[in-house]
This record gives sequence, structure tokens and C-alpha cells, in this order.
Amino acid sequence: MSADPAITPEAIARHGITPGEYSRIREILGRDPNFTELGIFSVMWSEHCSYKNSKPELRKFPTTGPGVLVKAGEENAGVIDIGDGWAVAFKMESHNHPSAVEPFQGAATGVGGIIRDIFTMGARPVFNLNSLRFGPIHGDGASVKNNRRLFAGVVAGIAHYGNCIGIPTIGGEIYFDESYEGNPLVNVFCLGVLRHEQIARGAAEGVGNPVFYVGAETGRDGLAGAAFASRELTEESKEDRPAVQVGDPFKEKLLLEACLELLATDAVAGIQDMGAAGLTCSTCETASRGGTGVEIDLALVPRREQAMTPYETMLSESQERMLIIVKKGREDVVRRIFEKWDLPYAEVGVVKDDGMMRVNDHGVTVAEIPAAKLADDAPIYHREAAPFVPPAPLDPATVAEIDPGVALPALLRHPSLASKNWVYRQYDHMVRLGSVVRPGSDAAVFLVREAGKFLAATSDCNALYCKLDPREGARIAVAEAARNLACSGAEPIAVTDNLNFGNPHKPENFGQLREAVEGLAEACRFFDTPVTGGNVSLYNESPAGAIDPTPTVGMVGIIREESHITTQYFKGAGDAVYLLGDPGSGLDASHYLKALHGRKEGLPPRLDFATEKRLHDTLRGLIRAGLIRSAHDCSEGGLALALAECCISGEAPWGADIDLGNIAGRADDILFNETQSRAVISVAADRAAAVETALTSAGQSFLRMGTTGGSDFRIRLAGRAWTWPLAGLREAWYGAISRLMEETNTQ
Amino acid sequence: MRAAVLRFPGSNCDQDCHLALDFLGADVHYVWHKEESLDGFDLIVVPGGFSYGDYLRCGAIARFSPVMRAVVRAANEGRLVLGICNGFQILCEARLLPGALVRNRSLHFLCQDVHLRVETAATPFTRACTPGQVLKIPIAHGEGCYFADDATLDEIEANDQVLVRYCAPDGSLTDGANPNGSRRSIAGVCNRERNVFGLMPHPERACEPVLGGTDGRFLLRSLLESLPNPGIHAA
Amino acid sequence: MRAIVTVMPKQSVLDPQGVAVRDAMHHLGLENTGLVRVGKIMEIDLGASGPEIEGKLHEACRDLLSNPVIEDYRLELEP
Amino acid sequence: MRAIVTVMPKQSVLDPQGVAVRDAMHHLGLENTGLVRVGKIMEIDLGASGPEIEGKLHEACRDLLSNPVIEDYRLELEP
Ligand SMILES: Nc1ncnc2c1ncn2[C@@H]1O[C@H](COP(=O)(O)OP(=O)(O)O)[C@@H](O)[C@H]1O
Ligand SMILES: [Mg+2]
Repeated sequence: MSADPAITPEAIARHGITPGEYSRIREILGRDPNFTELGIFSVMWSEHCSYKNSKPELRKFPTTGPGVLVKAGEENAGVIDIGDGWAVAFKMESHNHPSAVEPFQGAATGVGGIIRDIFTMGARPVFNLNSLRFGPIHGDGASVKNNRRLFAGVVAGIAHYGNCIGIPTIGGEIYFDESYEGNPLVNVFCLGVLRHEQIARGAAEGVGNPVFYVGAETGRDGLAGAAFASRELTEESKEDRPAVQVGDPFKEKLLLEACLELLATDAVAGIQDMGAAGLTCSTCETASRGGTGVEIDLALVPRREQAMTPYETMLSESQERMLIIVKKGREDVVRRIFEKWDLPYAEVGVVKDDGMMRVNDHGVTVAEIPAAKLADDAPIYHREAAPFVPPAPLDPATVAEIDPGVALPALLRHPSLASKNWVYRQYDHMVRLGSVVRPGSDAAVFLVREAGKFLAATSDCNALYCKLDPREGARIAVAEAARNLACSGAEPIAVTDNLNFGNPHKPENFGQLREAVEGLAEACRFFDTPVTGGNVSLYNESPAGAIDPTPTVGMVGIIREESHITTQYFKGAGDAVYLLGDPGSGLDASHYLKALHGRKEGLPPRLDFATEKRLHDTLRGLIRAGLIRSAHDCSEGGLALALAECCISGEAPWGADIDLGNIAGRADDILFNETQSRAVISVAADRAAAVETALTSAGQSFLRMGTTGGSDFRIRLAGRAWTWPLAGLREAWYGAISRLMEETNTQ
Repeated sequence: MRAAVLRFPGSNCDQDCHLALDFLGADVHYVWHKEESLDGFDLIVVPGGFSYGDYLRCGAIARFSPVMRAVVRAANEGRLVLGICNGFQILCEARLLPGALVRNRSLHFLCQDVHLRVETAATPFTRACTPGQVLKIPIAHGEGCYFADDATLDEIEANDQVLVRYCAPDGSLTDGANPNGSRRSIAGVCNRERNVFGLMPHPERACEPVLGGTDGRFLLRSLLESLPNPGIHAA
Repeated sequence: MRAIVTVMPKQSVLDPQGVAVRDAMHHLGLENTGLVRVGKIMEIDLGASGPEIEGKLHEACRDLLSNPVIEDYRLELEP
Repeated sequence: MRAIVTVMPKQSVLDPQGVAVRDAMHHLGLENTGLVRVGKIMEIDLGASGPEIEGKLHEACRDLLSNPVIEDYRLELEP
């Protein structure tokens, strides 16, 4: 072996390994590690791979249920039954730090990674979602320009990868807030479909079975990216640039097709993608899951670059690669399929019975580690959590009323609330002929033809609520996702989540994480939606501090019949418009307060599970009875924003004449408060009586607010009235992001 | 009547085309890019996607696949060839169609519905349409801006080779209705012999009510009606 | 032998990328920037040499590496 | 003054485009083709000259015309 650097205390520290962890490594090995082994431990025991700071919290999630076929954590992604022998595998993954350093490639390789996680399960990926957070993009100045550059780059990167590979990106969410400046969040979601009997396992089964490496050649790109994701971003992060990987969606498309073709042959004993920590992670995890050992020879690994050391080869995060354990005697099947697809492949090793991960280089052993200990025995830390301190409620007297006539268009123009068409029109959201409800309604609806099922999917998280009250914010994130599904006519089945937080060594950050996890867990239990898996991204900080805690929720539901598919926009003139739920009050933590008054304050709205559930059941009941024409939940921006979106978000805008009567209170409070458990529905005039009867018998509070029609959106309230011509409102909302991005210099 | 849907490495609308043609009653088969023969097929569809990753130029590398020699032969024999999106790019690169497709003027990939005005019904690809008819069909491309020099444009217009143009919902040709900056709003052209047609929009994405529109059927039905033993569903 | 192939959009072809670069240069204080054209450059290690290779290379430039409808190419050879 | 800016992917960075071109060259009978790297070339009419412009130009190369994370640039000036 060539001269490896010495194992000095500095080298150990540089690998992010604490003295305590180092002695544990010595205990496991019964000796000092060599340099390659040190590198291997450092990536496997990074937060990204080992969840050493979050595991005790993650155990709080409900992960079981009658429909759960593969549990979270067992494999790359959980698998949920959707009936008739069909199942879905879905998961969310973050690529925050790579995207901060190189937005286009960072986001692109994030998409590539999550897609591999899904087809590794034997599922054909059918659609993607994405959940994004950036610093503010309106205004001038260097940081705003940089935010725009990051935003444009991330969107282009997601588009590049998803469009090329031919998986539609059908939904997502985007918010802009100071706390993400310098540390954007890029969370990507992929869902795949499979038959129950097609579930593939990531275990190295069968001693003597050959181990194949397939896919792209290994290069020096992305060395130790997992460790990179497990650190705070600093000015020096630019020095981490070799950590940037370049994605090749074309390769991945071939890899996807070849792997699915191979998995259909019964020649595969186990399969595992090479994501974070590449060869290292895939070899030790498959061995650990199989209760076996794996021995590979690096000299056999297809390589793109000359003279790579074992250390570099083991830690490389080159994209578009997989490890496949093949049943002995079936090697020809692999050869035939990978040659057909013109993909590199090589037999690089064999499954052993000794529980060791043994890495050779031209026959000389360069690393030898007990696989299960490496994969599963990372230290677990119980971090200190600062107790939650409830924020002071907002004193409304300190909030000057902005005339709603002005406030509504201003909110619609705010990039967090404006139409996201500038983003999703860059995504191919129609390929695969399943996009029944395209982006732009509460949830996307996708027809999975092979299974004959309509799936609905959404991603949600109000991080402002989570900042002010992480537990309540997390509960609301789940409730809002379920509400979006209910409005679309769907019954939720399961959840994936992405926990984006700051450095867990700081007690206030860890306190937020704990509160949020408990809130998510409680809500997932209540809605009967097990967590199928997800991702933890800690150390999301910039020099200015931690991000607002952002536990993103991705939720999937099923719609029983095509006729139940419901969208948020008004469908014609003369329909009755109802509010389900209460007008409510309180501008605490509202987007009105944040966007127009610049204040992130107050006690977020409270969520009452029973009230929320009644709303969902009522909505689904009305939809299944064929009684309503549109349904839209009230979220950021409150009732006025929801109503405006009902008017302007469809292909053909429809006006509305709304009379809220004599509700007492300030107009801005009534129109923009974000009281939970509410939705706006529209009903054909001849169904109004039936709807009111149904609502009354369900015990659902409601308010008949007015009628659709005309070319204006009008609200009357306690003797005041505001009229907004639709064309102006629509233009404010529809073109807002495009104006910011196209008419200002984005570079 | 037999239709072939070609599959290149990186094709991703192959299944969609198969599905739409099958739905309309065609006998559809996939043909792998390494095949050298297309004997027995009356219609050859070159589907959308990112053949060879669209590296270098869209369609530039696919054009050299073995199956493309068979496509050229089929075209010369007068059989029907339809290129959609990336397929259109490939047919232009293979010189089966005039012109080329370059970056959208916005520099962004665009996925959205557009309106198309049918310029002529005198082709096997548009015979189920009426001239001037407006169709709503989605696009999804980053490099769909049609370019040809003035002389070529004049010539293809004189020969009635422009089959569809981007237009406003009322059929008027406006700059705002041109999504990508295509010269003279051209969305699709055929060859001089009128048996090879390429267009950027995706008719296969607009063949079912559940997907929000059925105008794509006008084009695909035209095709099937032009073939021997169409056997079309009364769709 | 090594080949350097430069491919530029023809004058008559709209080059939105060139326009975008020019506008951005203006914002960076290079207000006088005029025409900008963005092309491709390919460095190719040919692994062999000879007149036969050169002939094939010109073919490749014309048929594969550039599209004469929209682009011009320039080929330089280095030993 | 005119600037010619050449931007190439860094050595260690994957260049899928170059790989695709190499494979296609093999099919065109140039079987010995080795490494191919594909970059961008920009011809910029600066409309002015002077050392100040040159400084700004280097800035533009670094911040706008290339992506230093994955690319290197080369700047040539012509009078
Ligand atoms: N990043 C994105 N990618 C694709 N679609 C998006 C993205 N962000 C938002 N959308 C779509 O825009 C619509 C509005 O989003 P949002 O305001 O977050 O909805 P809601 O408040 O109902 O959850 C939804 O259909 C959503 O899927
Ligand atoms: Mg909603």
C-alpha cells in the first residue's frame, strides 16, 4: 500500500471523529484503524448515515399499520399496500448543503439519489415532489441576488434531472425567509409502484453469491459528502468544493431500466444503491442486513480516474451506481441485461460467512471491519434539549391595520404565496400520462395505470409556526397535508418526512427537534398515517444562525373513484360558496403579519384534532356524494387568500360575491387570520340545500358566504366592501415570481 | 396495420406513445434502437425524451443509431414517420425534415398547454382536422425553438409543409402565443413528400378526458385513418 | 493526435444565451459589452493520427459535432 | 477589444457530455478516440478596453461566465 497519512489526533479530528468514538473504533477492531478504515468509520458514523443524534427521537414515530409491508428503517424506503396486490414505496431526502455550494448539481443529484432509493426497492418510480426554502428573492443587494441565483439553480437542477429521466414532478412547496439565507433547503420526494411480490431487499444473502458493481464508473467526485452534510456551512465550505458531484440523469435512466429488468428475472439476491458513502455504505449495510460478510476487491471496480487510492475509492460518492448480490450461477443474466443497456458492470466480490466487510486491493487487504458493528453500532447521543418556552401572544393593538384592498394583492404578490408556475412549468409534470390534477391545486393527483389507482400527494410545512411552537407547528404540518388530501377527495395512507434543523449540539435546536418529532408522531398516530421513512438534515446553519425548524411532511393518499377527484378552483358562475369551519380570529404567526408587517411573532393557531378530522370526513363525504364542485383549504393568508385562489387559480378565472355579514372585529383579522380546520367549497345552486343538511347532520360548523360569477372578486363585511377586478389579482399572483426572476439580474 | 414505437437509450415518452396508439386501436410494437429493420411496419413513431441524454445537441447522437438507417429507408419508401418532441429533433438531425430546433428563447424548459392552429388537412397526419382548427395540446421541451433560414422557410410554406403553428386560443398568431420563439410560429413541419412529420407538442398527452383534453386524438386518428386496415375504436 | 473543435451558432440564428450573457455583463459594470456569442468547444484525444483519421474527423465535425443548419465549426489539430 | 472566454469542466469533474461524444465517435469509425471534454466558448465584443475592463472581465469570468466549483476558465484578449 502506498504511504497513507499517519493516524494523528489531527487526522482523527479532521474526520469528525471524537476521542470517545475513536476508542470505540479501537475496541471494535482490537487495534488502531488504518487510514482507509478511519475514512470508512467517519462516513458511516456521520449524522447523515448513522442518525447518531436523532435516532432516539425517530423511534417515536408510528411505523406500523395494517398496510405497512416494509417498515421505515428496514430498507431504503418503506412500502405501503394500496390494494389489489399493488404497493407504493416513497420517501423524501434532503440535499441542502450540496445545493448551497452548487445549486444546480446539488439539487440534480438530490433527485437522482431519491430515485435510486425507490427503484432499489423494486418499484418503478412514477412521480416526484419537491419542497424548497430560500432566503428572500425580492429587493436588491448581494444576498438577495445570491438567493435568486440559488433558487434559479436549484429549480433548473431538479428540472434537468427529473425531466431527462422522465419522471414527472407534480407538486411541492416553496417558501422564502431570511433564516434560509446561505442555507437553502432542498427536499426531494419520489414515489414508486410495485407488486407485493416484487419487493427487493438490500441484504447480502447467500454465502458464496457474487457481488456485482453496476452503473457509472467511480471517480473522485463527492469525496466524503456524507460527512460534509453533517457539518455547519461556513465561509470555508467553499473549500469543500471537491464534495460536489455531477449528476448524469441519462445514466440513471439506463440504470433504472436495467435494474428493473434484472429484478424481474429472479436472479437477484439483494440490491442496494450507492448513495451517501458510496461503496462503503452499500457493502457494510448489505452485509449487516444479511447477517453475512462481504469481500470486495477494489482493483475490479470500474474507475473513471487513474491512481485512485483505496481511501478515495471507498469514500467516493460518484452518482448512478448500484451494488447487486446475484444468485450464484445467474451471472449471465446480469451480463446480458447490462450489455443491452450499454452500462458498465463488474463482479467485484463475494458474500462471506464471517460477518466482515473486507476490502482488498489487488488481493491485498486494505480494510477489514465487522460489518454489523460498522453499520449499526454507531454511538448514539442523547443531546441536551432546551425546554420549550411559549412565545408571547401577539398584542393586536401593536399591529396597524392595512386596508384589505391593498393587503390582499400584496399578499398574492409575495413570492411565498404567489403562484409557483414559474417553477413547475420548468418541470415536465405530464410525462407518463398520469397527471390528472397538475401542480396548482391543493394536492396533485396521479393515475397509476398499472394498478388502476388514483393517488394524491402533497408536501407541507409552515416553518414559521414551527419556529414559534415546534410541536404545534409539526402537528399542523401533518394536519394540513391531510387536509389538502381531503380537499382533493383522497384518504391519506402514509407519511414521509424530512427533519431540517440546526446544529443539534445547541440545546435550543435539539429542543426544537424533539418537540417537532413528538408533534409529528402524535399527529401521524391520530390520522393513522404511519411514517414510511424520511431523512434527517441537521447542521442547517449559516453564520447568521440556525434555520427556522422545518419538519417537512410528504403525504400520500388514495382516491377511490375518478369522480371523486376534486380541485380547488371555482368551476362556473352561480355556485354557492361556503366556509367550512369558523371565521376565527388572531393574527399571531400569520403570513399577513410576517409578509406585510415584517414580524414573525405570536402564538401559532391551535389545532384541535377532532375538529380537523370532522372537517376531513365531511369533505370526503360531500365529495363522494357528488355534492360539491371545488374544495380548497385555508392556510397561509387565511380566508381571503383562499377565496382569491379559488377565483384565480383555475384555467378560467371565476369571480365571486362574498358577504361575510356582520362579524365583529377588525377586517384584517377576520380576513387574514390562519385559524385551522377550515376549507372553502363551492356548490351548484341546486345542491345547496342537500349540502347544508349534510353539514348540519355532521355537526360541521359552516357559513354560507356568497355566490360565484362576474369578473370581480368582492367581499362585503360589516358595512365595508372591497372589489378587486380578477384580471389584476390574477396578474399580481400569477406573474409575481417570474417578474422577480426575469426582470432582475439573477446572476 | 402495424405501428412501431422506437426506443433509444433515454427515450421516455415511448410508453406514452404506445399507450395512446394502442388506445386508438393500433397494433403497436416497441423497436429497440439497435434493430436494423422496420419491415412490416406501416407507421414509425419516434417518441420524445432525452435520447442519449440530449448531450451535444438534442437528437444528434440518436441519429446515428442502427434503427435510423431503417427509418430513412422506410421514409424513402413512403411509409409514415412521426416524430414527437425529441423525435422531431432526431428527424431534423437526420435531415428527414428541414430546419433545426434550438434553445427556447426564455432559456427555460417549458411544460404547459399551448394552442396550435392546423394549417392544412392535406396530409395523412392532419386529415381528421379542418384547416384553421385550433387544438389544445401540451408541450414539454427546453429546445423547441424552430429555426430554418428564410429561403427554407419560404420554400416549406410554399409547399404547404407547415402543418401546425403556435397560436392564441382564437387562432391568431401572436408573439405572446409563441412559447419558445420558433420562427414564423412553426410547431410542426412535414417533408416535401408529406409522409414524414415532426412536431414539438405532445399529442399523446392529450388523448383522454381524464388528462384534461382529447385534441391530440385529431392528429393520431388522422394517422391511423391514413393506414391500411385502421381498425379504429369509435373514440 | 488531439483535435480542438469549436462550434459557433451561425450569425442568423438567434442566440438567447449570448443575449443573456450580454445583459448580465452590463449589470456587472461592463456597460459597453456588445455582441456576445456562445458556442461549444470540444477537446478530443484521437489516440491515433494520419490523413484517414483527418478525413473521418471532418465528417464527424459536419455530421455529429455540429449541425450545419444552425452552426459553423472550426477544426484545429495538435500533434 | 474582444475577449474569448473558454470554460472547461475541471479534470476531476464528471463530464457526461464528453463521454457521450466519445462513444458516438467510436461508432463513426474513430475507434481510438480517448478522452473528450466538452466546454463552452464565448466571443465577447467588449466595446471598450483598458486595464479596468480587464479586471472586471476576470471577475465576470469567475462569477458569471464560469462556475468555479466545477469549471476552469481561460481568458484571451484580442485588440
Ligand atoms: N416546488 C414546487 N414544485 C412543483 N409544484 C409546486 C412547487 N411549489 C408549489 N407547487 C404547487 O403549487 C401549488 C400551491 O402550493 P402551496 O401554496 O404550497 O399549496 P398548499 O398551501 O395548498 O399546500 C400546489 O399545487 C403545489 O404542488
Ligand atoms: Mg392547500
